[in-house]
Amino acid sequence: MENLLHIISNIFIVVGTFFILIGVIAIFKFKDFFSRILSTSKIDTVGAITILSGLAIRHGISWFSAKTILLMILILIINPLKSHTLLRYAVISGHKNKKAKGNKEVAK
Amino acid sequence: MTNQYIENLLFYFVVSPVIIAVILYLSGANRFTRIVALLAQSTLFYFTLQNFLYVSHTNNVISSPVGGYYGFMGIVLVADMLSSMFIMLTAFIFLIATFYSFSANHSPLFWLLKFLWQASLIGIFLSGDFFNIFVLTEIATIVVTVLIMYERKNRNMYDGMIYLVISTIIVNFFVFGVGYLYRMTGTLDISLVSERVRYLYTSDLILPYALIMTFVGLKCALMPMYSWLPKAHGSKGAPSSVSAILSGLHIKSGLYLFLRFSDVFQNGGIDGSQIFLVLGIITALAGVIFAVSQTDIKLMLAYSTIAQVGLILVGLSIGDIDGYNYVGGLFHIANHAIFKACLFLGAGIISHYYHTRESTQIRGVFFEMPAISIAMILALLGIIGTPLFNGSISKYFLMSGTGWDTNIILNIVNLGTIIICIKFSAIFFGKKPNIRKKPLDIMSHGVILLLGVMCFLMGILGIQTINFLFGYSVYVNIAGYTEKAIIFFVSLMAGYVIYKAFLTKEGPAMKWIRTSEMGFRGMCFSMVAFFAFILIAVGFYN
Amino acid sequence: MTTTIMSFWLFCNIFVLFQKKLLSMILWLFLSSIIASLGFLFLGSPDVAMAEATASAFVTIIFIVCFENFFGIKNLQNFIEEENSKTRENIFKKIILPAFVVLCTFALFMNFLPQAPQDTYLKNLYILRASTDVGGQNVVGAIYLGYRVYDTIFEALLLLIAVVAVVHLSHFDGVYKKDGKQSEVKNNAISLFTVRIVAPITVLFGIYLIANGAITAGGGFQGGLAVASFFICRFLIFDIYDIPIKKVNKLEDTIFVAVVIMASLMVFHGFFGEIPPNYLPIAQNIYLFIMNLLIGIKVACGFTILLYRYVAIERN
Amino acid sequence: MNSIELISIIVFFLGLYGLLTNRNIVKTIVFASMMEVGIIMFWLSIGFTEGMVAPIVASMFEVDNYQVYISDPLPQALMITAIVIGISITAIKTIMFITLYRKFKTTDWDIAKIKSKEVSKEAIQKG
Repeated sequence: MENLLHIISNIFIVVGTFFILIGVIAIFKFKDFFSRILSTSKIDTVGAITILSGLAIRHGISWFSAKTILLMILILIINPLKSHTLLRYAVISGHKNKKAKGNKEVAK
Repeated sequence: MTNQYIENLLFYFVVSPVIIAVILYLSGANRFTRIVALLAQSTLFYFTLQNFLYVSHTNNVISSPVGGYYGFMGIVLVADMLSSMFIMLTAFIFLIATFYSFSANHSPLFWLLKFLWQASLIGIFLSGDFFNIFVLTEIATIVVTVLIMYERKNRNMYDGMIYLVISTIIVNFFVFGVGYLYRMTGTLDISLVSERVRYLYTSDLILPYALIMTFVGLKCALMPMYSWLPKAHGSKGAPSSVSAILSGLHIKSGLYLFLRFSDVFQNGGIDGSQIFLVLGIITALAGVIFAVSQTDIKLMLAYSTIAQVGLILVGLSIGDIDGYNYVGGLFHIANHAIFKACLFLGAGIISHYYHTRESTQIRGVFFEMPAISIAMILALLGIIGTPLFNGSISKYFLMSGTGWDTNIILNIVNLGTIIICIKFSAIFFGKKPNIRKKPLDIMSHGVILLLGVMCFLMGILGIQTINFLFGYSVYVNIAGYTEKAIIFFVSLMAGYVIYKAFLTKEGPAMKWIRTSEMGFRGMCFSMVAFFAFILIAVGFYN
Repeated sequence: MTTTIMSFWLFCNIFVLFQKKLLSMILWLFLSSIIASLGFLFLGSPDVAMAEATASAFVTIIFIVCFENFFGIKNLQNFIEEENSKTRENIFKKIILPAFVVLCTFALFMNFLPQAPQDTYLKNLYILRASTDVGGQNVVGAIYLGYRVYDTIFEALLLLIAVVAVVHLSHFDGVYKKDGKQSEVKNNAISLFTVRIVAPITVLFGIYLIANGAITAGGGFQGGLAVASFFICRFLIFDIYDIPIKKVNKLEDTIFVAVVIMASLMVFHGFFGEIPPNYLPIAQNIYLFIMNLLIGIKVACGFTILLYRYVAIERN
Repeated sequence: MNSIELISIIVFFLGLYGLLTNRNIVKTIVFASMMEVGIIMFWLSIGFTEGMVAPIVASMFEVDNYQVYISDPLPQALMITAIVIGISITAIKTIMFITLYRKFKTTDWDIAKIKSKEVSKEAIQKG
C-alpha cells in the first residue's frame, strides 16, 4: 500500500512539472504580452495544483495534506485574480500589441 | 539606598522618560504640559544626581541585568563612573533646554520628541549591549531628523534628508561589525565580549574594529565624514534649544561610544590611538579653517564644535589610559557641553530677535541684551582657554606632557578658535540698532546667564570639579600654568592682528571654503575611504 | 540547495543594479527580497522569513504608491542626468572611479576576513533554558519577549516615532482628510469579489500568528503586519478610507504605554519570582500571549496609519 | 566562511556600489534597503549547516545532534528588530523625498543641493 501511494504521487508530480515545462515554452513561443499571460496563467494554476495534490497523496491523511489542500484552494482563488488584474491594468495603461505598433509606423 | 533598589532604578532612567513622553503627547496641548514636563525633568535630574553620588561614593559599578536573567543572557545595564557622569550631564542639559523653551508654548509633539531623545541618549550611555546601542542610535537619529525639520515654514528638506540617509547607511557598517564580534565571541554584552576577545588572534579583530570605528568616526564627525554636522546643527528648521542639545550632547554619545569600543578592542590587542590622534588633529585644523570662513553665527558654532571634538579626541588618545591628557579630554567634554549650549541658546535668541543669522548684519547686541551678551562673552572666554576659565584647565591637561610637535599644532588650533571667537564677538559691539526692545523673558535669559557663570566657576574650582566628576585627583603646577597663560595672551594678540589684517573683508579663498560643500556621493566616498584607511592603518602596521 | 537559492538571490540583486527604469528596479528589489525570505527558511528561521516577506511587500507598496508619477514619463531622471553629464569623459568619474574604490575596499575586506571558529556560548544557553525561564516553545519568541524585552520596547517605540515622523515631515500638515483621492482606475467586480474572500483569510492568518506566537513560529510583529495587510486592501482595492485615523493613532499610543507598563511590571520586578512554581508555566504563557497580542495590535495600527498617509494623502 | 556569508558580503558591496554611482535619490533609497537585506542575510548565515531546523521545541526533538542542526535563535530575534527598523526608516525617507520633490522639483542629489542653497539665500534676504 505504501509504495502504491508513492507511485501515484510520483506520477502526479511528473505530470505537474510537465505542465510547467509547457508554460515555460509558451513564454518563449508567443511574441506579445497578451498571449503570454493567457497561456502561463492557465498552465501555472494547473501545474501547481497537480504537484500539490501529488504531495498530498504522498502524505496520506495528515496535517500536512490538509495544509496542502488549503493551499490549493487559495491558489485556485488567487491565480485567476492575479492574471485578471495584470491584464486589466495593461489594457488601461494603454499597452498595445507589437503587431499593432507595426501598423502605426506604416500609418505614419 | 540598598543596592537592590538602585539596581532596578537604572532601568527606570530610560523607561520613565518614554512613558512621560507618550503621556504628554496623548494628553494633547493644554496649559499643564509645560509644567508637567518641567517637574518630570527636574525629578529625573534629581535621580541622576542621586545615582551619580551613589556610584562616586561607593565607587562600585552597578550592573543590573534587565529582567533578572543572570549569566549575560539578557541585556545588562551598566552604570560606572563615566556613564553616570554622562547621564547627569544629559539630564542637566535637557533641564536647561526645558527651562529655555518653557515660555515658548510648544506643541505636545515637541515634548514627546524631547523626552524620547533624552531616553535614547540615557539608554546609549547605560546600555551594555552592542545591538541595543544600534536600536537606540536609530531612535535618536529619527528623533533628531524630525526635530531638525520641526518648524514647517523655514525648514530645508535637503539637510534632513542628508542627515537621515547618511546616518542609516553608516549604521549598517556597525551592525556588520557587531555580527562578526558575535560570531567570534558568541555574546553581545560589551563586558563579556571584552573578556572573550583576549583569547582571539589580533588579526581576526581587525575587520570588526574597522567597521565599528567607521560608525564611531561618523558619529564624532571626524574629518572626511563631517559635512552632515553643519547641516544638522545649523539647520534653519530647528528650534534653538534643539541645536544646543545637538551640539552640546548628541556629539558626546559618539565620543562615549569611542571610549567604550576602544576599551573593548584594547583587550583584543588593537591599539588605534595613533590613528585617532592623527585624525583628531586633522579634524581640529579643518574644523577651525571652515569655522573661520563662515558668516552665519550658527554655522560658525557648528564648525567650531567639529574643531573641539577633534581636540577632545586628541586628548583621549595621546597619553596612557589614566594620564593627564585623558583627564583633560574628559573634562573638555563636560566644558564643551556647557559653553556650547550657552552659545547656541544665546545665538538662538539673537537670531530670533534680529530675524537674521548673518554675523555681518548683527551689531550692538551688548547694548540690546546685556545679560545674554555677558553670559556669551564668559562662554567665549571659556572656549578660548583664558586663565581662570574652565577651557584653560582642560586645555592645560590636554597639552601636558605632549611632544613639542603636537604642542605646536594644538596651539595653532587654539589660535584658530581665538580668531573664530573674535569674529563671533564682532556682533556684540558696534552701533545700537533701532529695533524695538522685546520684553525680557526671565526663564531663557536666566538660564543662559547660569551657563555663562558656570563656565567661570568650573574654571576657578577646576581641580575640585575634576575630582567630583571623574574621581581623578590631579595637580596643576603653577609654573606650567603661567607659561600656558603667557602663550595664551601672545596668541590672543596674534589672533586679533590676523583678524584685523585678513578676515574683515571676505577674500575669494574664504568664499570658496565657505560655499564648498560635499554632495551626497562625496559623503559616501568619504565613508568608504575612511573605512579603507582604518583597515590599512590597523591591518598592515599593527 | 541553499547556495543555489542564494546565488539566484545574488543575480536578482545584480539585476537591481543595472536597471534603467525605476519601476523595473523596484520590482527586481521586491523579487530579490522574496527570494531572500525563501532563503531564510532554508537557514532555519521561519520568523524572519515571514517578517521579511511582509516587509518587502509593504516597502514595494510604499514605493509604487509614492513614486507613481516617476514611472510614466520616459525615464525623466535619465533626461535630467544627461542634461548635467553631457560630456563623455565624465564616464570615468561616474562609473570607473566608484567601481575601482568599491573593488579595492572589497579586496581589503576579504583580506582581513576573520578565521576564528563560531562560538556558540549564548546559543546553547538559549536552547537549553529558554522554555523554562520564559516559557513557550518558540525560543525566538522567548528571546524577544523575555530575555531581550528591553529591545522590543524600543522597537515598538521606534514604530511609534516613525508614524509621528511621517505625519510631521509630509508636505500636508496634520489634517486627516476623510476621503483621500479616489484611484483613477475604477475597481471592477472581479477583483472586489475575490479580495472579499481572500482578505478575511489573511486576517485569520494574522490573528493565528499573533495568538500562538509563543508556540510556533510567528509572533507580535509578523501577525501585526499580516493583519495590517487587510486594512491596506481596503485602501488600495476598495478605495474606502473610512477608518478614523486619529482614533487609531491614539489607540496605538495607549497600547504602547500598556506594553511598556506590562513589560516593566512583569519582568523587571521579578514578578515571575513570586508565582508558586506549579502556576508558573500558566502565568508565563498568559504573559507571552498578552504581549504578543498588544504588539500585534500596535504594529497593525501603526502600519495602517502609515499606509493611509501614503495612499490617501501623499499620492496626488 | 560559508558560501552564504560570502554572497551576503557581495550583496552589501553591490548596494554600496549602487550608492556611489547613481545621483537619483529614489535609487539611493532602493540601494540602502538592499544593503540592509544583505546584512540580515549575513547575520542569519552565522554557523549555517545544510538542513538546519528552526529553534522551536517541537522540531528540536527530531534532530539528534542539537549542537549543529538547530539554527541560532539570537540572530533571528535581532533580525526581526532590524527588519522593522528597515521598514520604518525607508518609510520616513520616502516621505522626506516626496516633500523635497514638491519643493525642489528634482530627484537628483546635486541639483537638490544647489536648489537648497538658493532657498537659504532667499531666506536671508527676506529674513
